[in-house]
Amino acid sequence: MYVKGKIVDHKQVDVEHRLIIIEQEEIARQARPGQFIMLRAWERRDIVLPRPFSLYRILPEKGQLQILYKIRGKATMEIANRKPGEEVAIIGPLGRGVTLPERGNIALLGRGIGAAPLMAIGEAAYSRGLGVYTFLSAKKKDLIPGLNDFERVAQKVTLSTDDGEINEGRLLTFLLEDLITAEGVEINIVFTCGSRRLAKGLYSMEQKYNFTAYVLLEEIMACGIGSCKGCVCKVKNPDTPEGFVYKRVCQEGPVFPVSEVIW
Amino acid sequence: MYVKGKIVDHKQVDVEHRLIIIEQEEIARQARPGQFIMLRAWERRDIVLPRPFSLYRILPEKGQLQILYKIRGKATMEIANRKPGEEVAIIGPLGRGVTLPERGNIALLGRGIGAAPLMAIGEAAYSRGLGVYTFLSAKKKDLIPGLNDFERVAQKVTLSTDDGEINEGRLLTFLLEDLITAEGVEINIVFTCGSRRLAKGLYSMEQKYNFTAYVLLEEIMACGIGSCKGCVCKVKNPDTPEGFVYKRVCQEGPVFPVSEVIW
Amino acid sequence: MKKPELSGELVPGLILKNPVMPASGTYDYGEGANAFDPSLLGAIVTKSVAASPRAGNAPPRLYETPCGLLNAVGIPSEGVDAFKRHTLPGLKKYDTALIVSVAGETPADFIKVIGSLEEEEGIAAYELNFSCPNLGDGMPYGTDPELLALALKKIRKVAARPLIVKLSPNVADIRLMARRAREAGADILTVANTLTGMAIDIRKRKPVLGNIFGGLSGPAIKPIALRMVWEVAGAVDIPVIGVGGITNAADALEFIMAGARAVQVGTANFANPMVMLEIIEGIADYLQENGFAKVEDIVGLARK
Amino acid sequence: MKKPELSGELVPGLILKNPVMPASGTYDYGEGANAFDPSLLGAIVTKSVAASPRAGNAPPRLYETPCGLLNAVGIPSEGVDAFKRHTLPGLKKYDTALIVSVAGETPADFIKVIGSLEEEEGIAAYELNFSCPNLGDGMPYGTDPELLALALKKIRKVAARPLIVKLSPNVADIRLMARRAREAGADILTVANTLTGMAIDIRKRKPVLGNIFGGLSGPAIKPIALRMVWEVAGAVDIPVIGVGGITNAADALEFIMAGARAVQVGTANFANPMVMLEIIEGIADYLQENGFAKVEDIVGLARK
Ligand SMILES: Cc1cc2nc3c(=O)[nH]c(=O)nc-3n(C[C@H](O)[C@H](O)[C@H](O)COP(=O)(O)OP(=O)(O)OC[C@H]3O[C@@H](n4cnc5c(N)ncnc54)[C@H](O)[C@@H]3O)c2cc1C
Ligand SMILES: Cc1cc2nc3c(=O)[nH]c(=O)nc-3n(C[C@H](O)[C@H](O)[C@H](O)COP(=O)(O)OP(=O)(O)OC[C@H]3O[C@@H](n4cnc5c(N)ncnc54)[C@H](O)[C@@H]3O)c2cc1C
Ligand SMILES: Cc1cc2nc3c(=O)[nH]c(=O)nc-3n(C[C@H](O)[C@H](O)[C@H](O)COP(=O)(O)O)c2cc1C
Ligand SMILES: Cc1cc2nc3c(=O)[nH]c(=O)nc-3n(C[C@H](O)[C@H](O)[C@H](O)COP(=O)(O)O)c2cc1C
Ligand code: FES
Ligand code: FES
Repeated sequence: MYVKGKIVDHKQVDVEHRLIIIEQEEIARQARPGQFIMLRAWERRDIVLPRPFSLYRILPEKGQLQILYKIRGKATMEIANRKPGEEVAIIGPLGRGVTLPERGNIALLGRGIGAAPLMAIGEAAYSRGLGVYTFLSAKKKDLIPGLNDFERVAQKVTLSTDDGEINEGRLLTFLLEDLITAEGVEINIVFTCGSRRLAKGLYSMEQKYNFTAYVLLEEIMACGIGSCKGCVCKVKNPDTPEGFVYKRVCQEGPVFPVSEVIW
Repeated sequence: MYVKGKIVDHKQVDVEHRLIIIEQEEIARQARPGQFIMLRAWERRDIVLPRPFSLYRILPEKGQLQILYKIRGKATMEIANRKPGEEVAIIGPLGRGVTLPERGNIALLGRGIGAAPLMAIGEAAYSRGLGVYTFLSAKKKDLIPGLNDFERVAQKVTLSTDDGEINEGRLLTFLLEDLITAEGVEINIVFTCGSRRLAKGLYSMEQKYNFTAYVLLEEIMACGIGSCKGCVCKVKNPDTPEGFVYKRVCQEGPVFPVSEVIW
Repeated sequence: MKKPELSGELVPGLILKNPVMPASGTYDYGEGANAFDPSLLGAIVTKSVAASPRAGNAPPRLYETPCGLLNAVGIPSEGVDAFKRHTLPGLKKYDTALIVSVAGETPADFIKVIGSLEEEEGIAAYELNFSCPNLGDGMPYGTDPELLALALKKIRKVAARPLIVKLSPNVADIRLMARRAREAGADILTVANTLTGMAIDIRKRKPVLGNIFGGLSGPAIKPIALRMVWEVAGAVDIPVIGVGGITNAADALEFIMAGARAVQVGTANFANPMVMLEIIEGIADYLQENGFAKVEDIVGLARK
Repeated sequence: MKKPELSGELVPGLILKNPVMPASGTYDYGEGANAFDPSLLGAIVTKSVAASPRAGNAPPRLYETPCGLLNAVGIPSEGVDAFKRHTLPGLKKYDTALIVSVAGETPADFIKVIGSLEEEEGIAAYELNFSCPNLGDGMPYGTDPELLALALKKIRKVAARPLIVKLSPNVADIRLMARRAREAGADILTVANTLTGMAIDIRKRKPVLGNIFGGLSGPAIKPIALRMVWEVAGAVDIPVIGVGGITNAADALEFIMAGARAVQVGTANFANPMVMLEIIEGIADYLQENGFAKVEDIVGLARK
């Protein structure tokens, strides 16, 4: 779907992150957690591609989408300049999104802005009555975005900061291990985003702790709808001579079982 | 000189024109009427060249420059978005500017935004005690920019609008002719800008009415300082086999005697 | 005034509803993501089909440059057999000309694909992609006029349908390529493909693309592609389809006035999935406002 | 840490203070408009000098495209005699290497200019501009490897000073051009010049430029120029100077990591007359922050 959306709010969350709230009823109605949109919010022709952003929160009743983003380069800088009332162009909702279990507990492991898609997943899990255990890390505490929102839907939010202030900067996978072993919480599904290291760490834990882990991948995207074949990742496939196939993150993803991804 | 300037005021003059006031002491001190600046007021890389703008008013006491401009394309659109307090980059003052007579009367003939450089000339002539006779034309009355300013420095301001409302849309050269013949005003020097037709018309009047006419030319410019050799116009030169030479509008101009220009 | 006529016959049997079609590899049909009905297009052009399945290049495959896009997708393809089984049936249902783009490294590859497609109905023409810069270091069919002619003569023998030859811009004189292609049997020329480029990540200190080199597309290359269309339209008497950096109707009109009978739109589809319809409309408006009865009337207008 | 070393010897006798110099035709010295002291540059490169006075092309000569600039200036020149009399003395007073760019349509043109300049002191090298696309339809010295080699061998005989050959990007395989140029006596290669392009004014229905075609420069062409530098640096063992679309230190570092020993900046000077100094500083900062002692240490780093 290619539509316009109206910015209804736009605020700084911390020095690095901003939250933009866009009114777009159709997408808000159709979108599922784990999906993303392609956004264009500029006229300048030197930026030729729209940019992919995860849905941080999906609010069908209000007809609103929330995007949590980090200013990285020219496109995110342009987005940061847009004011409430202005329009943006959106392609979406895109990608497959996640499938949640009927019952049980899920864990969310997010590094930095990788927290963005996890919020929508956590919120959906919460309203389904699942237990949501959230683990977030960043360089320092005030760079962990969305803390308030996660605290609302999570059973427990565990943090770790590289400066060592919180949890001695330990890797989130170890903190998850603590939760399972020390606190005896059974986790059925894990979602992670924002760090290759976390995803790899989860892969080696799956067997031992009997959960399935999914990673939300990022690749540079041109179309977001499967046309350009640009956003591929390597996925294991024993049926091919090479032992892998390329899958499009925008179409077959962005959610992949960590056990299938070749890094 | 390559310097920064600060926007101190920016306002809409009419539906097509805006006036931007820039604080830039050094240029305000050095600049002479008829000169121009190259302006850059954007970061986007799709606009690779700065843009030339005449000095509409030069205010050395205030350390300010005034630019009157028309929104035409992407660069002027970007300029229009800049707010007071923001900085712009300026190369200038550029070009040779005009030489005013010691005494007597001058006429200014401007079509549309061609009025812009004429104001600085009129103002300088006025403070030197010359008689300034101004003729301005446009599609309709509310598209004639700077009327108040011209009325302040001019002996007389004569208008003409294409819709026929004022002076039946007559060409400004005929109105100048009226002034000279019917009103008996002697004109020593004429400056014109904004219409090839006016400049050509003046050429054929020079002999008869014993004035010298100068035109302020426009050409697309890259450097503004004579380096790129891009902004040339054809100027008569009997010493060359071709009968003309190319002169750089930015360096040898932008002011040329109408009798020397080959159109 | 009467509505201007947008349709035209490029060559006998190939009628375009209007002069706007997607550039191969930049637009998909049927996966449900269409922003509009593809039947509204002048033609449908498929992603290039190869003889056998191909995985394509290792990622990263995309990188944005100022006003441009580098892609090193590398022509991944399901192969012609799967194309016939899975993709072609879906494409046939649209009510507009279907152009199948064919890629290969050798003449035999092209012959295999076309030989296999000739038995299918509902295909209007083939577009031959000799110019992919991402296919390693094979023979330069796309940049050597004699090799191109040789390949084309062989392919011509198996193809009853019109052959559109898509020329590479990575040559010194595209007029030579065009003339030899025409002599060797091309019915139509598409001008041009991407220009080979690259980018380096100075933080990682290595090329950005998995394949090192990629093809540059988008507004950055428009002046070059337009010049080549101008040159080719002056060098041969067969129809030219212009492509390279077209982002709006004004861009498309430049190509048509340079001599193109139709245009393709690639990179611009990504930022604005409706852009092809907007261009069709913009061309119609231009014709109407300027009193032209049909597209044909402005083809090559800037040359006169 | 010690300040990194920016200077380097390109070939015996040609020492650059730093790896940044203006691209021919885009920067003037001495007309009083200098934003900074030209002695701070790695070298001074003149506008191309022709054998006899040339008026250049009819206007319009410039047109801005997305991220690019089309120019059809056409090498206006005062001619070598006037250059020696009026311009050269002013250039000699700067304390940096002086490279005189030479343009011509035939080998004889080059020989006349260089023959006349050899008797002058204070010139460090010649840059031969074979690649100007604005000089009408003469012999394609700039795009045919054999013609280039032939011309170069003749010119080599009269030139004692280092010869820098500026290659045209309007070729199918720039490595061929580079190899033949090296064999024929080039000491250094500048890669590349502008790509030939054009634009059409759809309101006037004719080409924008007086010359119809022009050379495309600026950020739009950077990926293409960078790819060519990468190719040439891998094909020959003589120094390469990279040019095309460089707008900031990061761009310059890409060219150096691709294998360029120095870079030239053209179009970017227009929007920001201080840009070359900013690039010199940016390169120094990069070296220092990343623990490199000298520019040489990062030349070709992305190839390893
Ligand atoms: C499925 C998906 C979901 C994402 N969700 C979020 C999110 O919720 N919040 C958020 O802040 N960021 C998200 N991103 C990343 C976001 O798209 C990039 O930060 C953004 O595109 C950067 O653009 P830029 O012009 O500001 O930076 P640039 O200067 O262009 O590039 C900075 C970096 O951003 C990445 N990038 C650039 N262009 C693209 C592109 N077309 N597609 C993908 N990545 C690109 C590259 O890694 C590049 O090195 C997501 C990316 C993907 C693929
Ligand atoms: C010496 C001189 C003085 C000028 N003074 C004024 C002035 O006081 N007020 C005013 O409104 N305008 C003035 N102009 C014209 C002004 O420079 C153009 O309107 C402006 O560059 C348009 O830029 P754009 O991106 O908005 O339009 P674009 O969409 O780029 O182009 C619109 C038109 O503007 C002209 N133009 C584009 N680029 C340039 C360039 N680099 N140099 C010159 N012309 C260009 C072309 O004719 C083009 O067709 C002056 C031009 C010159 C040469
Ligand atoms: C992601 C991508 C994939 C492409 N795939 C193909 C292809 O399979 N076959 C082909 O002939 N051209 C392919 N091209 C080239 C385009 O068809 C077109 O020639 C080129 O992009 C220039 O047009 P543009 O500037 O409008 O994008 C591809 C281009 C892009 C950007
Ligand atoms: C206005 C202009 C004039 C130029 N004149 C010359 C010239 O006289 N000789 C030459 O070798 N190159 C000339 N060039 C090409 C530049 O030297 C340079 O190779 C090209 O512009 C690419 O670099 P850039 O993208 O940094 O501008 C000229 C370029 C421009 C824009
Ligand atoms: S972004 Fe185009 S296929 Fe995924
Ligand atoms: S604008 Fe460069 S010489 Fe005049």
